[in-house]
Amino acid sequence: MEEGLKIELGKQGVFVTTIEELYNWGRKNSVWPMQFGLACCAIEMIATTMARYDLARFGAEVFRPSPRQADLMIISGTVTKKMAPQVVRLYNQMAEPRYVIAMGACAISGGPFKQGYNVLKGIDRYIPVDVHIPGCPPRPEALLQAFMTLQKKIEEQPLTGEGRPRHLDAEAQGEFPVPVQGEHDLEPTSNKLVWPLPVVIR
Amino acid sequence: MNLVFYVLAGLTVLGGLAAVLLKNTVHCALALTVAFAGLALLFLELDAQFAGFAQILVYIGAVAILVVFAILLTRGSETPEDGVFSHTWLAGLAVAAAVFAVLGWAVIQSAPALTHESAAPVVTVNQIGNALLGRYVLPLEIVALLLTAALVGAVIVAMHEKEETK
Amino acid sequence: MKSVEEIKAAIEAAVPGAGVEIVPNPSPSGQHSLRLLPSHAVAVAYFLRDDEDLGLDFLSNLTGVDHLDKEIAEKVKVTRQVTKTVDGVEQTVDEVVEETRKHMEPGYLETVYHLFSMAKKHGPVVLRMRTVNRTDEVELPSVTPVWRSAEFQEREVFDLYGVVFTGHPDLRRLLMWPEFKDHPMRRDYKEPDDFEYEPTPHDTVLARAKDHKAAVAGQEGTGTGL
Amino acid sequence: MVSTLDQIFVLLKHWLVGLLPSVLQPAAGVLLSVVAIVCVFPALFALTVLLERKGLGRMQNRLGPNRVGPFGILQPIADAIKSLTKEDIVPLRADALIHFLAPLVLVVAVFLEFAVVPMGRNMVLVDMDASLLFFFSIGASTELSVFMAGWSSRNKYSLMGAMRAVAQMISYEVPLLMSSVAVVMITGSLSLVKIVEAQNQYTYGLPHWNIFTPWGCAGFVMFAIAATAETNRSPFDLPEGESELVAGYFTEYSGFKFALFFLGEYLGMFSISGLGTALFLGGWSAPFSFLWWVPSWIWFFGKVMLSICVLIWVRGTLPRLRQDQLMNFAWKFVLPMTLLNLVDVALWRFLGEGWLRWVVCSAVMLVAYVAAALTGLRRDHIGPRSYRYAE
Amino acid sequence: MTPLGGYLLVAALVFAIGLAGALTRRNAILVLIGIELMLNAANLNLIAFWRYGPHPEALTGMMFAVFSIAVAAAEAAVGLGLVISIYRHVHTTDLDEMNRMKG
Amino acid sequence: MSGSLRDTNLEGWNRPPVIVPDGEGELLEVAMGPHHPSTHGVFRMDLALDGERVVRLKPVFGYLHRNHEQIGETVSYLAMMPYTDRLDYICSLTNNWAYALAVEKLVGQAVPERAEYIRVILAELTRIVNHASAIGFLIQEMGASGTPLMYAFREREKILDLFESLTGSRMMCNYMRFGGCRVDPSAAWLDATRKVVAGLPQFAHEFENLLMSNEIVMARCQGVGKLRPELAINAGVTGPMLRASGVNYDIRKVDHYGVYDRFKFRVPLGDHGDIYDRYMVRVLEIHESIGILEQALKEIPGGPVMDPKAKIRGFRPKPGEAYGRIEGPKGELGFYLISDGGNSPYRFRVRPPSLINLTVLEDMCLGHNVADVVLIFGSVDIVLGEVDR
Amino acid sequence: MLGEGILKGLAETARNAVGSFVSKDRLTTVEYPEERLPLPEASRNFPFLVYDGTDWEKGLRCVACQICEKECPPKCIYIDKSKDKKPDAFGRPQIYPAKFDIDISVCMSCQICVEVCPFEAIKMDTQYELSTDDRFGGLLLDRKELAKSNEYYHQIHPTEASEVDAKLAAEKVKADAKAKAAAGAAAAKAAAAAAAPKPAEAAAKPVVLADAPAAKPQGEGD
Repeated sequence: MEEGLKIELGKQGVFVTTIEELYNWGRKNSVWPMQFGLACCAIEMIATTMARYDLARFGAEVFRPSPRQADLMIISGTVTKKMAPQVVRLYNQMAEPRYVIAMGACAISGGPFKQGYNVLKGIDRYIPVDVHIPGCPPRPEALLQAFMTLQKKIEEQPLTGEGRPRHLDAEAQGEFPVPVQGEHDLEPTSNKLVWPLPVVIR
Repeated sequence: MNLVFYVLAGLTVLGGLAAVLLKNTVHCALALTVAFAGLALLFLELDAQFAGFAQILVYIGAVAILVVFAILLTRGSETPEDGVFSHTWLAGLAVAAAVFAVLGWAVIQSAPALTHESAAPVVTVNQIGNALLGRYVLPLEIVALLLTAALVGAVIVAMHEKEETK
Repeated sequence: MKSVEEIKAAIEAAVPGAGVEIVPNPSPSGQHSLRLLPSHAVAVAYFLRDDEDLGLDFLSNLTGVDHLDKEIAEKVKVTRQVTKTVDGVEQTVDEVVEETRKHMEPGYLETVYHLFSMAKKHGPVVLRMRTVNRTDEVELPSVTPVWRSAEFQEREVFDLYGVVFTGHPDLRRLLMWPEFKDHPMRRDYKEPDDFEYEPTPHDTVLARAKDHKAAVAGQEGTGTGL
Repeated sequence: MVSTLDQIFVLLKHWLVGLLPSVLQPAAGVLLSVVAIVCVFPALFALTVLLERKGLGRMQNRLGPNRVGPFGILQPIADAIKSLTKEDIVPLRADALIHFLAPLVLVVAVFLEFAVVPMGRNMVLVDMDASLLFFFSIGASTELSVFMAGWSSRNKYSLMGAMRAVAQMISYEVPLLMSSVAVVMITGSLSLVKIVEAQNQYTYGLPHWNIFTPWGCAGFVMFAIAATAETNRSPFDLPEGESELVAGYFTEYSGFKFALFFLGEYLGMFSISGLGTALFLGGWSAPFSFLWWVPSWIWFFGKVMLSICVLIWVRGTLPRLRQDQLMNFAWKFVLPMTLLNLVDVALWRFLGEGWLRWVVCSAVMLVAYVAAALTGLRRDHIGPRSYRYAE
Repeated sequence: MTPLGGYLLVAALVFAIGLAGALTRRNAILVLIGIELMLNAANLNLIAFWRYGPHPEALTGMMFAVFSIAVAAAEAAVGLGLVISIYRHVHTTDLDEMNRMKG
Repeated sequence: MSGSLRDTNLEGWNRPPVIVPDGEGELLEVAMGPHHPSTHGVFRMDLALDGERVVRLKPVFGYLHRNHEQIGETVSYLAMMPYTDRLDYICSLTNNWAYALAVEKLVGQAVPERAEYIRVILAELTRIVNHASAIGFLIQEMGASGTPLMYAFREREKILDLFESLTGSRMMCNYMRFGGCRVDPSAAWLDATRKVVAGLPQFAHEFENLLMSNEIVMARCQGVGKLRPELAINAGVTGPMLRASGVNYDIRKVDHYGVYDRFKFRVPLGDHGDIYDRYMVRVLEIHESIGILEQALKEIPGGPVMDPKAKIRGFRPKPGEAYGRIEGPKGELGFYLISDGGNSPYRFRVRPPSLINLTVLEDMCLGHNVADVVLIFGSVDIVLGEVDR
Repeated sequence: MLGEGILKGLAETARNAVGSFVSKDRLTTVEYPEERLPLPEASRNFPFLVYDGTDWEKGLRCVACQICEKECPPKCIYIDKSKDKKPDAFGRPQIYPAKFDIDISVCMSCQICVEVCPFEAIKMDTQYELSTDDRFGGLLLDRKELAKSNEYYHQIHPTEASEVDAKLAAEKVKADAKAKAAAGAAAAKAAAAAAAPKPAEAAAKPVVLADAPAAKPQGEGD
């Protein structure tokens, strides 16, 4: 629908919307996070849901403990190599549409602990991440801002054609291979489909 | 004899059949509840409101749940490898068929003698209550005694078990 | 609180042949430690726990330390007989020469115990034990039967250092997954190659990147992006 | 005018039905009422969820949802859109048919319960003689759906949640029934319509609600406890106790099936609150005779929402009990008290009018309560403690 | 066919199904299920005879059915309790095996 | 302390006898975690259940093993300070203190008086934060839909504001240095702290009203998860958990570290060692901490906050070793350092109270319900960052 | 009595629920995107580079001494030293960072780089709204993104910035005096001895002096 016509109709008291907008509005405003904390950032995540910051204002306080009913996985903290298969498995168990926020340095890149032998250098090696929040730990406001970034991202997603969400793309990967804990390291060390070797800057 | 009757009768019979034929015991128990529900609806169809609701309350609300619990407690939901029917199943089936044949023959034979439609009796709960504590007070007391005995028996069985495990 | 020397004497009196050695600690903390022989360690531990005066009922900390094989170069004065031409005559003369000698001192794994007393409120008494080497003879007696608090800490030392505690009731890996083969806290542990890309590379990372590149090139025959 | 307002829905229905040929009229009447129930209560569900989230927020010093639409009132709609369009996962090992049927059975059964609840003067779908029995018999079958959900998921947490739920619902059904029987004993009818009408009388402008009698008050407390347990609400929310069993019997449910469970749970809350309202709180009758002009359905829905608010309040405050404590509480405290309550009702009935019955009946229940509570606490060695200090 | 005949036939069928189940199944609980079906068939008969009998206002058949339901509940409870307690001893609900073990 | 060690038989594994009714086949094996709503992060318990009764419980660690000790051996002494923040991420300041104390012991560094007072103030504030949120989480696990936790976090935010305005960060303070503290608190900060401390008793009162005499809390907590004092000592249990079992051992009193011997405070002790005692000991410790804070804020002297002779960069202790410990909110937090003269420790070891307190988890849980396991686990009060390091 | 504690608890939550409508103490929510809590002055999140004057490239205080790179615990700073010297904000020729990257996806906000920087060149920013869906582009900050003006520094940490300014001014005065003295000495020398070294070198000397601390820790770092 044309924007102009829509505004015109809106002026006359007729509100027009498309299925796409309604759908995106619905899923944007009802993002239920999974009750899932990993490390330090989990405390700030909890603080975000608490009285002062109140994630509930965005309709997102319904922390579901079961991945089946959750829409958003906030990876709040260090993902170790021992934990990584479980995280991927949990992500696989979530129902589409599902989103991932990598909260904090550790979740994005391994952060301060990335030189360690048991730390995964960023969860996006195995699963696709929608929003990254830098910080160690990010302030609750930063998480709120990331949440709004995610909402904006959802809102702007077209439902058809290029750039449509993964769950509407029949060819997209639905289940992500779970890494195996090997004798020395995780096997494979990354999921090449999600994490192609980045273009080298230097 | 109307459509409702046929539907309910079909539901009941199919539920009963499923309850005795299905492999998975939990499915059997759930099919049994379908048969119970069908029967309860047949009771309602027969204007026996109180009996119908009592049927749902007791059979679906209690007996079916008990059966399900018993199945879970005994791990009976696992299907044995060597079949679910006993080796004397043929004899059993024969007996059942014979019984049905006799009963069916008797019903069909006596069909002309059976009474036809009569006006639906109006039975209020009040009447049932009065009857229970009036004319049927003795059976009521006996049933109460029986239920108490069953209760005490069940408790004793459970307590006995507990002591043994200790 | 008794001094380390007194404790040593008490142990030797109670457990004959305990062979306790005092390891001095030069730091200002002054926490000197006692080195036990693994063969008598459990008996000594029981003594320390149950002795009236010591009553070290609380094993606070138990940890492992890895000492690598060390190449020790020491300068030794050696007298050698050198044939020299002295005054035109060949003579055998004793000469004192300074010479650097290198020898390998075998490494060992060490466990350190910090004991306190809750009843008497004193401590710490520091104990240590050594394995014979770092490879095959890495067994030490477990003190878990004496102090339960050693249970997880010994498992941790087993996991990260590879010290095998004999007498531990449930010696499994504590932190790493069971399939893991290495002992990552050993000083010669080499991390597996999971290098992908680092935006802010540093010396160690650059070295790893180089190794990774070589490995990948060797595997696939083609260089990757880096 | 006042009575028109009171009967506005009834009149509306009659007018609509009257437009149809007379053959279709009875069926259309029922259909219309069913449609009304199916529309009104889910809307109330949406409102309640929002109310609960905002109410809990207020109790916890925060605002609660307020961004979606003015004051966040569109939040439930967004949740509904999301839930209905979300992917529906059936676990690979699950029993697909039963997994699918379980939420349907629950919602259908719960909707059936509304058929007999009088929501206003002349506003009841079926005014049958044994409506209370109907209510309980339908309520009993919700247990089955819970079991089906837990069993078919093939998940240990689900199964444990289902077992807990069924055991709890069976245990609390007995006191629920018993406490209702007290009302039946006084009214002499199982019909909820008659029960409400019996309470719609006033002395000195004060209503004859059952809760304003000693036995009714005790009965109501027991009923409220049992009803909370029956609907799996805090502090009896063990079957879905998320700190232990992740999400209980619906752990494996996603998408619209989960939404149905959610709906079924809240509808169960409405229906049982409606029942409690009809039994003890005078149903649709006004609390004071001078308020007679307020439409009856307002009173009914007001009372239901009030009890929902209390449930939310309790949820925001109390931790939950343990399974065995829950069962002990049901069998050793609530059930004996309801049985005693029956005796109390009989006493009330036979002591006749006058002050004596007030004194005697109150004393009986009070003494019993104190004795039961004290022995219970002493038996389990539970009580406040004092602590010593070391300098 | 008269309505009563129809009900009686259904009852006979359900009774036969229950009997067949009780006689052919190996699982003790399923045998109990068969017995429950038979009891219910009897109840249907009672109600049908009451409804189409000469004196429906006397409530006899209905009362009988109600009592039967109550008794059946007790029977189910005790029966299942016994099955469970036997299960605890012999670890099976299979009647054939129970027979073999004698004990 | 009741009874001596010799009276009780503690040789190895004398756990309560496990009755497995009819062989192992009856047991339901449940792996609780690593993703489970009430495992405080990524902890796993492998349970064997008979019905709902626990007959075996094996904790599985390592899901948050971030190689703390290895990092400690590669980075410099100063660079390790921010890492200690992330050990027990609820109480970063006590971790800072413990590490600073160990290093100060290693090099014989003195700390100015004012810095000691600031350390006490910050440590006691941290203790209040920790205890309040521990109780909040415990009640949360009991199923109270978060209200007590919200109240605890409401107070925590006030204290975190103080931390942030002093140290710059809400959680990861990185504040203490070897020989003092990084910045000097202003008078305004001290005033703000006094104000917050003055409001704390009211919070504690509200918290108690909400929970202390609640019948459900009592029924759930009393008599559940009992821990005998002998076992507690032998298993190295420390902190409020030990004191709840009736053992009078508070490192603040035993070691007299910092300036704790200048303050008057008492050590609350429990008699039963069950969940309720652990919970109440924490509540009472909040009161004692408020008392210490009031005294410390009144008596705080002026002066520098950093020893002027202390080195920040190029810090290379002489060879040697030291074990320093403090009474952390969770128990004895110790750091063991071996220096070989380099600029990073040769061996860096954290003595994690959370991990060692979990030694007795199985003993406390056997014979109880799954629901109790959750509570017992919650009453231990662990933080996974410290357990797995 | 059974139920008393429960009622007490209910009363407490009711007090809070009612209170949340009347008192600010009981309704602590700050509605974030519209209203924000003022950040305390000491607040820190990620480092930035201070520049003096208006031209960020010219005014960077950083002289690429690489101390922060060495001291950074998680090693998230990457510096390439320039080969040449460019005049800084005060016109003195200075080595500058040809490349200065901070990977904020690794940075742990510990402030150690600030503490060790001898030139007051790197400071902590308070900006926290940095979330992005771009893993590398958004989280790897380069020189340009890191450079913030001294005015900005004054805005976020006023007290600290004024202290730093005062300190720098004092140092500058000292350095100028030294330079003048050196120049004077050089001039005197030049006057005394006819063959003099190139004056430009002498003028550059104070800068080298200021650079001196950089040389020391570099050796220490490894």
